[in-house]
Amino acid sequence: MADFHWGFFLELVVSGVLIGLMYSLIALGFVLIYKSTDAINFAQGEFVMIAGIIVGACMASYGLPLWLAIALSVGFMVVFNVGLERTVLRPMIGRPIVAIIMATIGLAALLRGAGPFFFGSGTRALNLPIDDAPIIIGDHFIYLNPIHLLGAVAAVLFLLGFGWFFLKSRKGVAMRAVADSHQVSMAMGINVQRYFALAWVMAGVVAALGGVIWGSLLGVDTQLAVIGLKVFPVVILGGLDSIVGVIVGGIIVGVVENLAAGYLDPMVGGGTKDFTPYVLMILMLMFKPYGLFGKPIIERI
Amino acid sequence: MADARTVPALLLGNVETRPQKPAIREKLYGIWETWDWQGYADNVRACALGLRARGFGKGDKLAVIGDNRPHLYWAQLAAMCLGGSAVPVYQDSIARELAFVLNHAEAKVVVAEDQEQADKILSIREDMPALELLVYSDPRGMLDYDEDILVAFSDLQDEGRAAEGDFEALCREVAPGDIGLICYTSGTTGQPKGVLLSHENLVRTAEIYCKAEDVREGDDYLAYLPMAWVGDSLYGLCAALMVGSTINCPESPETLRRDLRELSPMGIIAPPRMWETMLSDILVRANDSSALKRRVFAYFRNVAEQVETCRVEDRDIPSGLRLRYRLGEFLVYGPVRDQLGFRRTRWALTGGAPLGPDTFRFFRSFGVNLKQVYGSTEVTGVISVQPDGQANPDTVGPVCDGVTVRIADTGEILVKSPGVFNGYYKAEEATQEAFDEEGWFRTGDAGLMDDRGHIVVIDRAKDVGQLSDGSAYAPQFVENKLKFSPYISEAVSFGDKRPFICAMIAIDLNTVGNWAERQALAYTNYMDLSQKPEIYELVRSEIERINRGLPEASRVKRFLLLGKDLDADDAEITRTRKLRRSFIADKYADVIEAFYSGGTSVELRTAVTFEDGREAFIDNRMQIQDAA
Amino acid sequence: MFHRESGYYKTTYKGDMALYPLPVGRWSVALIGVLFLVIVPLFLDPYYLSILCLIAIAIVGALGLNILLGYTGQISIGHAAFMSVGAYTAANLITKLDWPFWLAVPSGGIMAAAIGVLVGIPSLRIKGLYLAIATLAAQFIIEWVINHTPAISGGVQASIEVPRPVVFGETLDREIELYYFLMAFAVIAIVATMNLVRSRVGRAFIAIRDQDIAAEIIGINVFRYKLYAFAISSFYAGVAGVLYTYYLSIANYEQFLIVVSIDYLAMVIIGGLGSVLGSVFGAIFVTLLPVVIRIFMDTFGAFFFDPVILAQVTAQFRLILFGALIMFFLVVEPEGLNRLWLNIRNYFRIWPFSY
Amino acid sequence: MPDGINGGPDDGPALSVEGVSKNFGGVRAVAGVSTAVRKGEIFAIIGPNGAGKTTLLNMVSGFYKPDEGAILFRDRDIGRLKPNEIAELGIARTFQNIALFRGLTVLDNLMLGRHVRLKSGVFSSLLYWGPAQKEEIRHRRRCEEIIDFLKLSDLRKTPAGALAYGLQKRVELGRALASDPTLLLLDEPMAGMNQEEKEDMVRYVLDVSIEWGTTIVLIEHDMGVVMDISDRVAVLDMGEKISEGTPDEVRADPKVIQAYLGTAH
Amino acid sequence: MRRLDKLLFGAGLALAAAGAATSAGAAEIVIGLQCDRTGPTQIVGTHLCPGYHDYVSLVNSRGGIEGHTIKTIEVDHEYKVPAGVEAYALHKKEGAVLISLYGTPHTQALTQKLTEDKIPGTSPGFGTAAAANGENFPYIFPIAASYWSQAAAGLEYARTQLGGDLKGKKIAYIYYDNPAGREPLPVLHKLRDELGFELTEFAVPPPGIEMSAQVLDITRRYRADFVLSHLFGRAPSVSMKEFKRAGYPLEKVLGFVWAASEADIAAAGGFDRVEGYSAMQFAGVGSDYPVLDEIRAMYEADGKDVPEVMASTVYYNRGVFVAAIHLKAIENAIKAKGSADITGEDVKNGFEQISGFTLGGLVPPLEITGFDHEGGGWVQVFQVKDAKFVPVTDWFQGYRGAVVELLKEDASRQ
Repeated sequence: MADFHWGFFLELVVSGVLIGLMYSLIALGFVLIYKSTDAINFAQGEFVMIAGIIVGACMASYGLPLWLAIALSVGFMVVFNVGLERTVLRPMIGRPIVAIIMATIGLAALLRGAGPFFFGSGTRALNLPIDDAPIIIGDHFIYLNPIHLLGAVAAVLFLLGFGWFFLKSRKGVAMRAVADSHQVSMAMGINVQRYFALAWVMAGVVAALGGVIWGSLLGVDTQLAVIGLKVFPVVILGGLDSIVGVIVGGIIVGVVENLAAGYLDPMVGGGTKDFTPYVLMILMLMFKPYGLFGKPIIERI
Repeated sequence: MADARTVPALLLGNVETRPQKPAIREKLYGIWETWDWQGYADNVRACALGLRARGFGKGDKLAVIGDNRPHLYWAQLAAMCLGGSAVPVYQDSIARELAFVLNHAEAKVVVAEDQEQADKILSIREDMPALELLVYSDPRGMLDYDEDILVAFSDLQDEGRAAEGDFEALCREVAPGDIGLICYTSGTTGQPKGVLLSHENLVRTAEIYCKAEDVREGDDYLAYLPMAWVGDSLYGLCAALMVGSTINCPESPETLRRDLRELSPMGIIAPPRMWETMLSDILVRANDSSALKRRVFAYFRNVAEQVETCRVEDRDIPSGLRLRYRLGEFLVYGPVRDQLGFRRTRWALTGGAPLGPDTFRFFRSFGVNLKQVYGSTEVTGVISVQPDGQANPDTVGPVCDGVTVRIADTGEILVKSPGVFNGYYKAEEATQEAFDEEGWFRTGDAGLMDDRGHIVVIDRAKDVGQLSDGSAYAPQFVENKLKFSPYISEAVSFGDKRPFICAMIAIDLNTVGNWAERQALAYTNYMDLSQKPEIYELVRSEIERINRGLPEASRVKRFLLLGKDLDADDAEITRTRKLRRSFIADKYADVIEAFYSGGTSVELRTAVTFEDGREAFIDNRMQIQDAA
Repeated sequence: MFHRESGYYKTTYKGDMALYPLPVGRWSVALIGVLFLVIVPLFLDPYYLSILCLIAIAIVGALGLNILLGYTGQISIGHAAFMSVGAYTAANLITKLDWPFWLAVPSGGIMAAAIGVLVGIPSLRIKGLYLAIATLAAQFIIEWVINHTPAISGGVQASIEVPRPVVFGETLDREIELYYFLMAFAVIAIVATMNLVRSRVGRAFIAIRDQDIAAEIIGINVFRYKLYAFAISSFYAGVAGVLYTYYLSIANYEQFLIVVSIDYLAMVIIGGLGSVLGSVFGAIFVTLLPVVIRIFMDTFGAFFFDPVILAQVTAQFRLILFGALIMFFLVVEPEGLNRLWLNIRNYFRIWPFSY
Repeated sequence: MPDGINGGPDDGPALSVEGVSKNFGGVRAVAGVSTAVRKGEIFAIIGPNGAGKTTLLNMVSGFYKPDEGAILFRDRDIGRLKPNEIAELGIARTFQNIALFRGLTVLDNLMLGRHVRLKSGVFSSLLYWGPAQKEEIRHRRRCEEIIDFLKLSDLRKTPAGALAYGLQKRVELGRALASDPTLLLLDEPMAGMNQEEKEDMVRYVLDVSIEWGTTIVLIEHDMGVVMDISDRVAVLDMGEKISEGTPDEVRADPKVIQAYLGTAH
Repeated sequence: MRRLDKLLFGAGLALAAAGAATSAGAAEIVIGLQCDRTGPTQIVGTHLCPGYHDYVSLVNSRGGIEGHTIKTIEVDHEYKVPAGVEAYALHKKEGAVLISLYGTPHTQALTQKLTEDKIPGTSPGFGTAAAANGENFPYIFPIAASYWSQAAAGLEYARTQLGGDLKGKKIAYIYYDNPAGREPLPVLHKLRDELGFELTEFAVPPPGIEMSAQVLDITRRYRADFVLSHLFGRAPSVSMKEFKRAGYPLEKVLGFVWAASEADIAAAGGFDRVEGYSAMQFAGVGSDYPVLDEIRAMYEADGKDVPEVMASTVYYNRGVFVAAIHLKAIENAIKAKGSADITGEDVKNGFEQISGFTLGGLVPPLEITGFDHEGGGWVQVFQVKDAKFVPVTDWFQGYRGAVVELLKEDASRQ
């Protein structure tokens, strides 16, 4: 701490914000599902992984262009998630949340086996047409990582898009109604199950995009799934059912991680980076369980 | 030691010889609460001394009403120990019947099981000048009753425990000839009659019974038959006192089947109806199970049947069959017996009415040692019991040791035994009629002795009539054959002085309902179901099948399906489910008329009595059909 | 067809409330007891014993998780972390203070219970997903703390070697000795759990699971009982951790990572939530699953796959099957293997009928 | 009807509510209600839907904390106590929508109702044999008495969730009784029942009152039942108490008639 | 219930099938192979194990060792310790005379059992560094450079890259924040004190998918002269990209042995993107070794395609390397015993006679002795150049004296 450099601090914060927005992108899929169907998806990381693997496999093994690979991956995720919703999640409507959590944990294991089973176990590169060279702004030592920038921009666009969707579009408004009360929506003549399926489809699309962006950062194989663990601090800090919360939560996690690694690690001599968001999260759970932007649940007899 | 030929003496004997052995149990609060003989006697003592303090003495009558409960047994014994008589009455009697019996018996004390029974007694209190004390055993709901004659059983016992008195001495004062029990027979004609049974009757008959049947010390007996029935006193209360077996009172009538299964008594006595219900229950359940289970059941049922046939015909069982039967014992018979509650059952008796041969054979083939017993209230319940190995559905077995039987020229069965009663209470004339000039008791049953010396009961002697062509007609014989059909619950036949036999039939709602469900036949209630053409067709085919096994003269030619089962509350049958023929003949005069006038339907106005005593009339047009 | 229940009436509540009120139950238990205490160890190869040892440990852990998840309805994704707490506590006590097993095992459990209570505190305010995530965080935090505290972890390697347990002066170093050692704990855990769930505390747990508001209104201090559940569950986990430590002769936090928590969740779910027997089934099933798949693929795999990739396919196939089974049981048979067992038992119990 | 017993000498109220209010996000569910329930009486609270009846009951049983006012039970303000502490004091209740522990048997539901009367802790539960077992047996007996009382004996080992609606309501009453309460709160005990079931339930409620002298507060919509069995009735409307008295008095109160016909306001 | 009828029938069939699945008795020499084809480190197992199998097949196809075939029993343990213990018990039951371990926790968990059962186990490039001391760990054979030796060699390489002297230089050590990652610290600290360079440690917590802060710190605040990168799993590829994006010359980054495989390079975007990145290896990298040609020839002789995994030479070659050392030890054991009836103890002795077995350069010049179970701690540095791995050094040891000192110190502490 002795030598504090503002430049270094700013760099940590800026890169934290960008990374955090990329986390938000992953968390978005999770929130979309929770918001509309009350289901908890512990396999969000695996969705990202499988989508990334498909893009990687299409490009590496079949030589398809990037856009086609992405389209195929999105298509697969849509089909897969619709099927998943039909066969697994629909029969579990009304069951305790614990059951759904466990089912998606099982799904995660299945996907981790199925990914390499069908697409090969090797690691593949997923290169986006972007230069690796840093963008250095002015003489303030601020440097921007192009892929982070791209990821962050994509995340923001997506988040804005979904924000608009929920607030303005008819389908989005209907989905919010579904989220508020399944019974009431059914009474209003909304086809609840169709909206459930739609939510899973949207989560699949988000996962596919997440897979491309994170896959280009990490390469694609089953390890890509670990990104899913970042979801929880993000959504808990932001609030489980809030799109704004996802952005804010993501930024908090990204910045806190970076600051912890930059300032805390040298003091305690250990990797506090992944650990601090969880501590923060626990504190949040203790004092404001529904997050910064989440709605509390009111209990009735 | 008191004279061993009194019930109190038996009680004291048990206290002496097996004070710690279980005497009586009650399924109460979820477990079988047990009293040993010491505790049993202490309860009787407390009750007796309490009654005595309240002025109950020699010759007084104590009535008990309720389901089988230890308290009610103790009350009966207490009355007997004081030299009084116990008068058990049917717990489901309606107030009117009750008033007659209690008044006739001049009951000084009534011990009621609970609020329901106490209410009944209180509602007819005005009609019972002799009633001095109404004891209730279950205090539930009795808190705000302030009638002066009411006392809680436990309070009475407390009074007894506080009172001075030498219980043993009181017991010793009881003489064998004292009347200990008055059983009201639910006469098939007229009002019930009080059968006076002395201590000697009870004790000696119990002795005879325990010799004839394998009742052992420590056996469990399930006391579920009405206490007012002489059998409950004899096979239950007195037999237990005689050999030291244990009486077990079920939790409630609704839980009877479960309690039976839990207890698995070593010996069981059940009326034919119960065996038939059990059988149809087994068959329905077997039929409803999975294909594999169904096949296994059917296969081994067949095996059992073959084995039973060999046994009946006294042939050797082929070793292959024997082996399969053993396997069946493991796979089917054992489990079925366990399901019914007969795992420990050594013997089972049926009596009171004939049991269908199919039912009889079924249980025997499945390893239930089912046998027939024959008796009547007037002989304290026992005339003959089929010994092990001599069971068959057509006879009621050889006469018990100590009992003598003679067939009168009229075909009536006559009996002499230590159990023969001391007359009907306050009915000199009837008493006279019950004995012939040589002092034989006239059972009123027509019967004969087969070549092995087994009694065969045909019918009530007075019911045996003639068709107009002169051939003999035994209505009950015909009705029993009909009742052996699983679809028929009750049958009433007509034919005396008529050209042919006709029958009114009550279908069995369970089996017929089941059948209807399988045929996808929708119905709303008993009445609706009974008048369906499909059901008529079903019953007709049953009758035709039965007819084929009957001599020409005994075949049923026309029949009608009743819109309701016969009911004791409507006075059509007695509480022991015997037909009250003359009543029925009056009530259904129109039907009989239609039967013989060739009508194809009849307007039937039926008076029905609801459980709460209200009456109503139901009008229905009933069909009459011919059976070939 | 073996089942007999008529004629075994109860004259006391004690008899009615016995664990095995019917002789057929008592005989079955006795038979299983003889099988696993006498016959199995005498005739089985140490390899199979080692599998049974792992199962015995897994049973203890799974029972603990079932008390929390199955009986109290509180999810925990940090079960393995509590095991590591037990493991390191015991390892430190054994190596530094030379404690014998009969002190070390409960101490590990107690320390884990203490940490478990700490983790359970948020359960007052949060449930369901939030609690799941909180326990997930606990898993990471406990991992981190052990990993970064040499005083606990015993140095950079974060592993502490411990000597084999000594019972009555005998060092248990043969597989069969360890088998008995571990089986004893499994049996104690099973019996204790059965006792727990049939008495006051266990009933309160179930009440909280079924209707937490009603539970509170009939007088159950919901918060306190949730903490009890966390404490008991973690105690079991801690004991399981100590047993692992003894069995492997080493405490190492890498054997208690989140995947192990998920294995335990799978055991409890596949076995049957809220069922003691289910935990046993689940522990057996999840431990045996890879073994069985391996045997199956060794035997039949060559028919379906090129031998060159067989090993690879086997491994992935196992993961797929594992995940698919969890989902299958949750969707189709939420009551798990225990329900299957009950169906089988009932099939014979009501034999030859169907009701 | 057992007027004689319940109309006995009044030695202080069993429960008194003093100026209690409760708001939900600006909606005034209960507004300054005061009333007192006498020992041993059957006290009915009636009123149109949304009148605040259940909210009031929820405050007495501790599920909600009153915003203002005091709830006195045995001279003690229980308004701030937690539900389980209130249950320990001897207040039991049933729920409008059945809240049985569906997976547990009838007997276990009753044993749970008795939870506050048992003492076993974690350790004795794990050990079981010994004090815990003795205690279980002792209290099982009491629960069996209630089972017998409510005529549930052939259902004691049936899972509560498998019972018919009317029986579930009866079991819930049993669960409340199992704690030997001195004050019993019944939230629409007869809702959704057919006539026969209602009659049974009325019988049981009266029997409880007679046999054990339990003070009973009930919310009920069936006016016939309320007027038949209650000693006194309080009428709530829009969160306020508009009338209180014997059934006859209340029936004659013009304010009550207005509230029910909806002509006022 | 009808469903149940079928179920019972099915269960019967399954039991019958299980009964049929008994293993045939073996006259061969059995080796237990623990793999990790699933789980967090599957990238290793999926490549290393095929290499192992291929070399064994090669030897078997030539008539085995002294005429005895080798049978390997592979068990995938998903990087779970209980599964590893179960695998060991199975191998022991099947009569394995040698166990190929995988995973540091597994090695630690099994060390005592191996010693008790007198079965040697190998932990090439992982596990406890102190286990290189054969006097202390008689049945554990790292057979390749331990983490200590790797750290020492890494510093040696850094010295050559930084102009021959480390004094005053800033060395950054970026490591996976787990026991294996921390294992080299004693050597680094010891040499820092001895050589006088500056050392800063940067922990990357598992799974290490994001380390921009650490890399920023190294490159822009600490401004390291040289970076030693000891990462696992997904982290190495992330580190390569981060260093590249931070504009740090990859030539100044040296990975430990688990930080540079073809898969890592692929994950980082491919060889063309990480030009200059170098890493230590304990087995030769690339396809250019005679033994690999022989394996390819074996496949071609069978009329089969050469498997894809062979392209991933870092791990595949390690599989070949491990198998080769194993079979060499067995060969030594058989020769010494004069028969194939060898025990684990014989194989242990066989290991301790290995010397000068280089397999055409794929294997370093190991010299395994009763004391030195890592055979000298040899590494070779390979660098990404022109889109492939190119050796930039010969096999070398670094500061061997310091490592041996530490080994002895550790032994005296026990």
